[in-house]
Amino acid sequence: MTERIGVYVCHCGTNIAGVVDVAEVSRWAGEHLAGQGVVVSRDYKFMCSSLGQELIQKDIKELGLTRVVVAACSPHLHEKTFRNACASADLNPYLCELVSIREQDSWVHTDKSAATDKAKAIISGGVARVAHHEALEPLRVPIHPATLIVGGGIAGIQAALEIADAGYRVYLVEREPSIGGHMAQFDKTFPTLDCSACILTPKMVDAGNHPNITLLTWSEVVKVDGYVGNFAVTINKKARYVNEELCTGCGICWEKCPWKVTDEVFEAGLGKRKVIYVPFPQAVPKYPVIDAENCAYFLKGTCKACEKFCPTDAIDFTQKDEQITVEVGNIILATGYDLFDVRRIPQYGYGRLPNVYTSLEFERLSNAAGPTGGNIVLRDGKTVPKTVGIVHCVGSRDQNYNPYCSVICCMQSLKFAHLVHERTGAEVYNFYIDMRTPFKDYEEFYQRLLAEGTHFVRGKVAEITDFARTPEEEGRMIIQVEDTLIGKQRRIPVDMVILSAGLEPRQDAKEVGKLFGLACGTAGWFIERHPKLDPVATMTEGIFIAGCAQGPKDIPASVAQGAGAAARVLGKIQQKEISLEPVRASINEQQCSGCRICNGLCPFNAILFHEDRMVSEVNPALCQGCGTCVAACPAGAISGTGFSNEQILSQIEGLLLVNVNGKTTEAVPA
Amino acid sequence: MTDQFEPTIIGFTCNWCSYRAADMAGTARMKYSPNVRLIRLMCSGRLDPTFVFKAFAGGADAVLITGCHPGDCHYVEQNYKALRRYLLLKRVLAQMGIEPQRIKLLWASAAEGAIFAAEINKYVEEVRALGPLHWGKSGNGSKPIVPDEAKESRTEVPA
Amino acid sequence: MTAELSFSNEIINMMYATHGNPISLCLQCGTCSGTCPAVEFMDHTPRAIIGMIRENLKEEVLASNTYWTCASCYHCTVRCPAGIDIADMMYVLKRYSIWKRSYKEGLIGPDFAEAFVKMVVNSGKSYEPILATTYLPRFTAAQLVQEALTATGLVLKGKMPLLPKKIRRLKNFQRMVKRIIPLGEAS
Amino acid sequence: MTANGNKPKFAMYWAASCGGCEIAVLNIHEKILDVDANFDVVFWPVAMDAKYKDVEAMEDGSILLTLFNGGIRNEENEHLAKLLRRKTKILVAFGSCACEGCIPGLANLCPVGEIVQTAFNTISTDNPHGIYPRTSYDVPEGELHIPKLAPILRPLDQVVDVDYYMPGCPPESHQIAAVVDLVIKVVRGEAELPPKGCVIGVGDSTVCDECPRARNVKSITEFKRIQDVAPVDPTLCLLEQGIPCNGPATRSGCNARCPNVGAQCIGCYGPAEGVLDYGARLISAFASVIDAKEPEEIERILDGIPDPVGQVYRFNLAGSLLKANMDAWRVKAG
Amino acid sequence: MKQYAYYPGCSLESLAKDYQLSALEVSRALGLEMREIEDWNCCGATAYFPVDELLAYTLVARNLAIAEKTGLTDFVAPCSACFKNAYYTNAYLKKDPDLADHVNFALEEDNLHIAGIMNVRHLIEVILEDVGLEEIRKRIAHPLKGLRIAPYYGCQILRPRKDHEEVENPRYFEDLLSAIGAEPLEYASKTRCCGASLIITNRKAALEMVRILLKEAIDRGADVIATTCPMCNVNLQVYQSQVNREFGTEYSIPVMYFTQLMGMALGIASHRLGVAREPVPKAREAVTA
Ligand SMILES: Cc1cc2nc3c(=O)[nH]c(=O)nc-3n(C[C@H](O)[C@H](O)[C@H](O)COP(=O)(O)OP(=O)(O)OC[C@H]3O[C@@H](n4cnc5c(N)ncnc54)[C@H](O)[C@@H]3O)c2cc1C
Ligand SMILES: Cc1cc2nc3c(=O)[nH]c(=O)nc-3n(C[C@H](O)[C@H](O)[C@H](O)COP(=O)(O)OP(=O)(O)OC[C@H]3O[C@@H](n4cnc5c(N)ncnc54)[C@H](O)[C@@H]3O)c2cc1C
Ligand code: SF4
Ligand code: SF4
Ligand code: SF4
Ligand code: SF4
Ligand code: SF4
Ligand code: SF4
Ligand code: SF4
Ligand code: SF4
Repeated sequence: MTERIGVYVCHCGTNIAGVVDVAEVSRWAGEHLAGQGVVVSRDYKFMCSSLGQELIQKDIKELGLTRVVVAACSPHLHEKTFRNACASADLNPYLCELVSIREQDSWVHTDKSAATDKAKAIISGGVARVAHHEALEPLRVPIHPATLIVGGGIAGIQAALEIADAGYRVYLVEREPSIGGHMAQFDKTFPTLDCSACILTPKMVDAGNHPNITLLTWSEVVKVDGYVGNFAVTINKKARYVNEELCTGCGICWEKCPWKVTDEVFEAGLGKRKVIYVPFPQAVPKYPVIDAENCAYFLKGTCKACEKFCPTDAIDFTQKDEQITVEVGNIILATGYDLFDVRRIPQYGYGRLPNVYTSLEFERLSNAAGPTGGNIVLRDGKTVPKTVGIVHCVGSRDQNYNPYCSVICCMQSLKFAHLVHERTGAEVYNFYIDMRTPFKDYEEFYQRLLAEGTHFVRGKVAEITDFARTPEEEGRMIIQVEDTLIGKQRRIPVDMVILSAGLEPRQDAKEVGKLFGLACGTAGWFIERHPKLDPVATMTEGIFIAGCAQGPKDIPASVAQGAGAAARVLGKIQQKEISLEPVRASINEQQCSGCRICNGLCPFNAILFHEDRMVSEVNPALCQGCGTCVAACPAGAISGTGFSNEQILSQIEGLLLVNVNGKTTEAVPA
Repeated sequence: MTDQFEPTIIGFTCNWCSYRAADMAGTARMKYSPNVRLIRLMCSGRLDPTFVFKAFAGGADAVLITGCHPGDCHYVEQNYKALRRYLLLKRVLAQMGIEPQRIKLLWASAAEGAIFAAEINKYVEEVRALGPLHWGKSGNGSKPIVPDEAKESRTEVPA
Repeated sequence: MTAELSFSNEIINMMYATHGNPISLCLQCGTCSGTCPAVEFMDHTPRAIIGMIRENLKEEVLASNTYWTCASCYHCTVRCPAGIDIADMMYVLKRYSIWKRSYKEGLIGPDFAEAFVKMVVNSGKSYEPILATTYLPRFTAAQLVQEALTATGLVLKGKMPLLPKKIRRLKNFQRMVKRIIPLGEAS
Repeated sequence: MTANGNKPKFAMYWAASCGGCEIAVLNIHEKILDVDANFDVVFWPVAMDAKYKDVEAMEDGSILLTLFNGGIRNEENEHLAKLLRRKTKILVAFGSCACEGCIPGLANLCPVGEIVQTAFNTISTDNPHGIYPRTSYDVPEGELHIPKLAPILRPLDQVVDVDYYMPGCPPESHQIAAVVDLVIKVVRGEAELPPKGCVIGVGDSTVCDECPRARNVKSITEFKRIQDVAPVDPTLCLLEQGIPCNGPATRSGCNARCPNVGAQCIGCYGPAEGVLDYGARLISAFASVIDAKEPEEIERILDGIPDPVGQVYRFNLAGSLLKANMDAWRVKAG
Repeated sequence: MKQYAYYPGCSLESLAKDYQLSALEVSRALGLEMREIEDWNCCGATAYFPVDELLAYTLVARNLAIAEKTGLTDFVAPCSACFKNAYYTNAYLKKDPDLADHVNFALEEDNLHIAGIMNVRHLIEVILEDVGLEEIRKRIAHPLKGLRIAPYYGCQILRPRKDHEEVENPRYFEDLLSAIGAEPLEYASKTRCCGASLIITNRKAALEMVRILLKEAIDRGADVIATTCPMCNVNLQVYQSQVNREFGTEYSIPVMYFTQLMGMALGIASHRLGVAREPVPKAREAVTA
């Protein structure tokens, strides 16, 4: 054995030493693994402390260690620590192996002798493995300074402005004709009741005018190639049928367009818009789009009123979808949320009982720029409700629909209660399960509502019906609920019901995730790298998430995440290049037969095939090191650094050196 | 305790989900049987059937393969590739007389420490019930292997 | 390990087919009680009963008429956001109360259920007039008259046959029942 | 064949194998004359009369080259393997059987008793008295012995140290000729021997490398036996047509003989360089091209490979990591 | 003619003879052959479960096991309570081998064994799915024009099946009624419990539950309430007088089985549907008009 291996067994205070006999383990390793190259084996109270690290560094220098095995906690915790310790003693950091005898041993077992034996086995595996480690260099790739942001809601806008202000190019891709997202639909925002448009519009305008921001609205990403630092993104710019160079946004076209359709997106189905339209007056950019599916010209071949009246000849019915490709170094996804479809709960009567509204419908109803000019009236357009019921948690916190809490519904329902009260003087009932007002000034807002005399009924609404049992119920809707604080079923007649529908992942979140190599959790939101400590990064290098795409949240949190994601991206851009874990696959061309079995296996398209030489090759920058192709190559032509066959096979051998009864084994037929 | 057969099980975990599930079981101090030794791979897709053969040949009584839930793979969908291999491997092992229960594929997300621990306990019990595998190593050497006399020559060759 | 089971665990253990029903997950949201068509006639709402079980208030639960007032309509079950089969739990309470012979005074439900099962065990089929005689004595005079009127009305309309039916392989059937419950109790 | 004391000595032995390898050596045509011209053939039971005791009498290490073909199935095979090892300088495991067990190695799937049962007592066997062999038997001339069967068949290197391997079932004549040429050159001092333990007479990639068939990214929704594919596309990779071809995992050197003539490679040249377990490679490879996500669907596709061990270990079972079937060991255990 | 293992259940032999008559007539007319299984026993309605869960499953399983022996694939019950019991017993036994073992141990006494292979269905499902609205429309001789019907589903046909497309707002009964030419009403209480299982044990509660159902049907102007279950039917019909007495109302609305209504529309003579004795003037008018 040519390697000189040092073994370091950590006590971790009593975390390990309380269960594993660390002194015995260390003695055993020094004695029994000497044949494998172990020249020194020590135990120490806290290996990760600076003294512990110095111990290793001293041995590397004085004993000429060529490999280091640290038996301590999970590599996810301290692998970097010990690698760095080795590096500063001039030992290649990748020649160090951290094996876990805490998370996988002392913390999960009680039988001390079994745990001690297991520690021996784990160390023996590590020693056998480390002998096959190679000295590696981290991969360094340059970072393209431009950034792609998908989704122009408040989270995406915030991120775009932060990065653009720092002096870097941003491509902001938005699927709808205008940026703004859901926030643009609101009248007031909780808890301060700021006018949504007043605080959002300036940001939208900034984003629209910023020299570093390229706005691509009415567009969608169709393809993502490349890897962190070097993405090539293909974007489909849908035909607008309006020449953006010529259009001045004067508005004559939509004034003259003779056709109206229901606006299902921005007006949530409550209002109408023209066929050529901007979704709302403050839209950014200001150019309209023609909704070709409803346009008389596209359907019947006649009309062209818009074209006739346009003073700048900006209408262009011959426009086609256009595909453009941009190069970026990082990507932020801020695609937001969809509203839960309240029809899935038929007992709440939406669609059957006319005066049941969704929360977004109510936002439009109460919006001064909305279809009723901000008048809160029933569907007949005139009757002002006398009693209004607001139902919390619709589709949320419910195993039948979405088990999670949608975070914003309580506050949003309080906001509604206030608006109704203020504008109509109606009696308001809020039906809630738990009142959740966890952030700054939120509880104060709740107290304000209590003071306003809002009725709060603690109970999840069972059903809403128009069948009156008593004369006072006649002609109204009845909300049937248990008032759990009183312990009685109640039937409360109301004129209007608002369903505070939960937030859901975008319908297409899975496909979008796939496009970018992101996974969605069980509820469907994009998965962050760490739920607490890294909420805006993802498992895919160079791809970040912000806002409700990551999970339900309110505007302040969306803004904070947008800014946070921007800071992460700026950090990367500043580094100019990025070092990647050198866990990569590579193909020995000599051995590769060109069978092409590996070609279809790589989810990152890292394997290319050279038709001329009939061999395959791995692009190390695209490869993420999963090792699937390594395991698949029938010719054994692919090897994977960090997790080579030799490393793993010898680790198996090492682990099996000590069996569960603590005996050194030699398997033979009985 | 001393009479009870203690199986040795080699477990393979992926770096992102199941290894983190093991970490989480540790952090939460959940207790489980000490019979499983884990090897960290980057992905369940890295699992080469050779590793499984090696483990059995080296004296393991069972092999546990773990990975992210279908749809949750850190590498998008490599766990499906692991699943395909696993199913074929299982058929080959069965033909070689290794009970199908001696190899198991388990999906565990990073959050499922409790499930991970419970599944290990369950699996150790299952393997314990099967008894030792005792795969022979002696085919390697030149130790003479004598044929089984008892099964031989039941009838005499008539002269 | 021989520590006595708590009341809530006893109840959970008795939910055989629904595998224990996750009653510990109840949010106390009241959807069940808000839904229940019989709730007015219950002295505690279904939600409250669940809360009481969880807190092991055995006497109070058994003394409540709630579970014998449940009509087994399963409306609460399909709506419960926590996936609890409340109707099934009500059945468990009924079984528990019959088993312990502990239920609220004056309830007809327990006797009726037992009479019903007895009849089925004896004949393999159910038959309304026979049942009537087992519970009639508990009725007030007014109810009795009403019942008689209804019954005779039915017979007059030809809806109610005068003789009960029996299944053919009654002996096998009864032995089958015996394998489930030693008959002493049921008939 | 003339004995000539000065020429290096050559031996060839045939253990548990079909004999094809011997024919293959004779099949090298005029090259066989080179063998005769350059070597003194001292032991080659199939070609000349020779007695074991003559070999036993030779000085250790006196034979330069022994081509040993066949696996070790019984006591006699084992005795000869050890004997020839002692007497030989360069011991070559010749042909798939000696290298990795080959078809006789598939018998490792059954315990010995079952093999004997099958050989002496199946419907097609005429054995009315139910007679089974015995290892020793008294006849008037004395006691007769037949060699005892081992519980499993072992490739040569599991019994003795092997210098070189030459796979193939049998090895291709052009490869044999090349090796013979090489040894002659070495004898003449014109070339060096390759490092010990090498596989000789082969290519450095796999059969696909030599296969002329066109190939694409593979994704398969059904595995079929070749006879069930009609018509087989003559120019397209067979695996892409759903035919489990072992070419991707099999060492090159045969010029892709089988796929060239329209049949799938069945793997006689054994694993590629550095591969520990041939079957494992094929399991991975076949599973990798399956296009399905649902377990039921995957299972359905796998049903198209009705005999997985036969498919992935036809030539290599005895040389695989697990070497045998559990039952074969169990005979020993119980 | 497609064949079905038919399980009438106790009520159809006594209280709900009219349902039995009309169900069989209509099935025949639509080309569905209902083959009554031999020697079946009571399914237990809602009254076994309060006594013994295992016994309840066993009694239901006996009927299913008998049906399995016929070689037919579909077990059809016209009574919603029977249907619900059979449906869940079948499902639970399939899911829980331990439970199945227990039950089969008892079934041995009657030389039976349940494998859980029957497809348990309610009669109305069979008619809707296997015949189809299109075909029904074609066969209607006397569309029930102008007849305003409150479709009452009740509970056991819908619940606790969570996988059912629309447990809360089913529409199939309405579709069927439209297909036979009638006018189905928006009947909010259509899935609300009628209290049948309480009618003996808690009369007061049950009558209140009946009252609510009658009130809505009458308020909405129904000519008749249609049912799919003998329990509901008897409860809503027979106890109307008691409701009136208890609450001082004057309700009088006919309650009919969906099969009776279908039968009339198909042109089957009223007496063969058990309708003759029922006063449903509006219905008869509709047919004869
Ligand atoms: C009724 C209601 C009232 C609310 N009131 C308040 C309030 O008063 N105060 C408060 O703090 N919060 C409130 N919220 C929450 C608030 O809406 C969110 O916190 C916030 O809008 C999230 O912003 P976002 O940018 O993450 O997502 P979004 O606003 O959803 O924006 C996402 C954007 O991405 C675009 N997009 C999506 N997919 C793609 C794609 N594939 N390609 C290109 N573009 C795409 C969308 O078109 C959209 O413009 C309320 C929510 C609701 C439902
Ligand atoms: C009992 C408890 C349990 C909790 N558990 C959780 C949990 O499980 N999960 C979770 O997500 N959150 C939890 N939290 C909340 C969590 O603690 C906070 O969200 C988080 O610690 C906030 O971090 P911070 O950096 O903002 O503030 P801090 O942790 O308070 O750090 C502020 C630092 O600034 C230093 N400092 C203060 N003033 C000065 C000054 N003038 N000059 C220099 N230094 C100064 C302080 O010494 C301190 O080190 C818990 C909170 C409590 C009280
Ligand atoms: S398209 Fe023409 S009419 Fe319409 S907004 Fe632009 S400039 Fe005005
Ligand atoms: S052509 Fe289309 S968009 Fe233009 S005015 Fe007519 S309908 Fe409107
Ligand atoms: S699987 Fe291996 S041999 Fe086949 S093309 Fe890929 S690298 Fe080459
Ligand atoms: S190791 Fe994984 S990521 Fe890298 S090339 Fe192979 S399959 Fe692709
Ligand atoms: S509906 Fe479910 S969660 Fe809500 S109170 Fe009832 S049992 Fe509890
Ligand atoms: S099942 Fe019982 S408790 Fe539940 S809603 Fe129906 S009557 Fe009420
Ligand atoms: S798999 Fe077979 S047919 Fe295909 S290229 Fe390889 S050797 Fe040729
Ligand atoms: S193609 Fe395969 S089976 Fe055929 S000779 Fe070559 S290696 Fe042997």
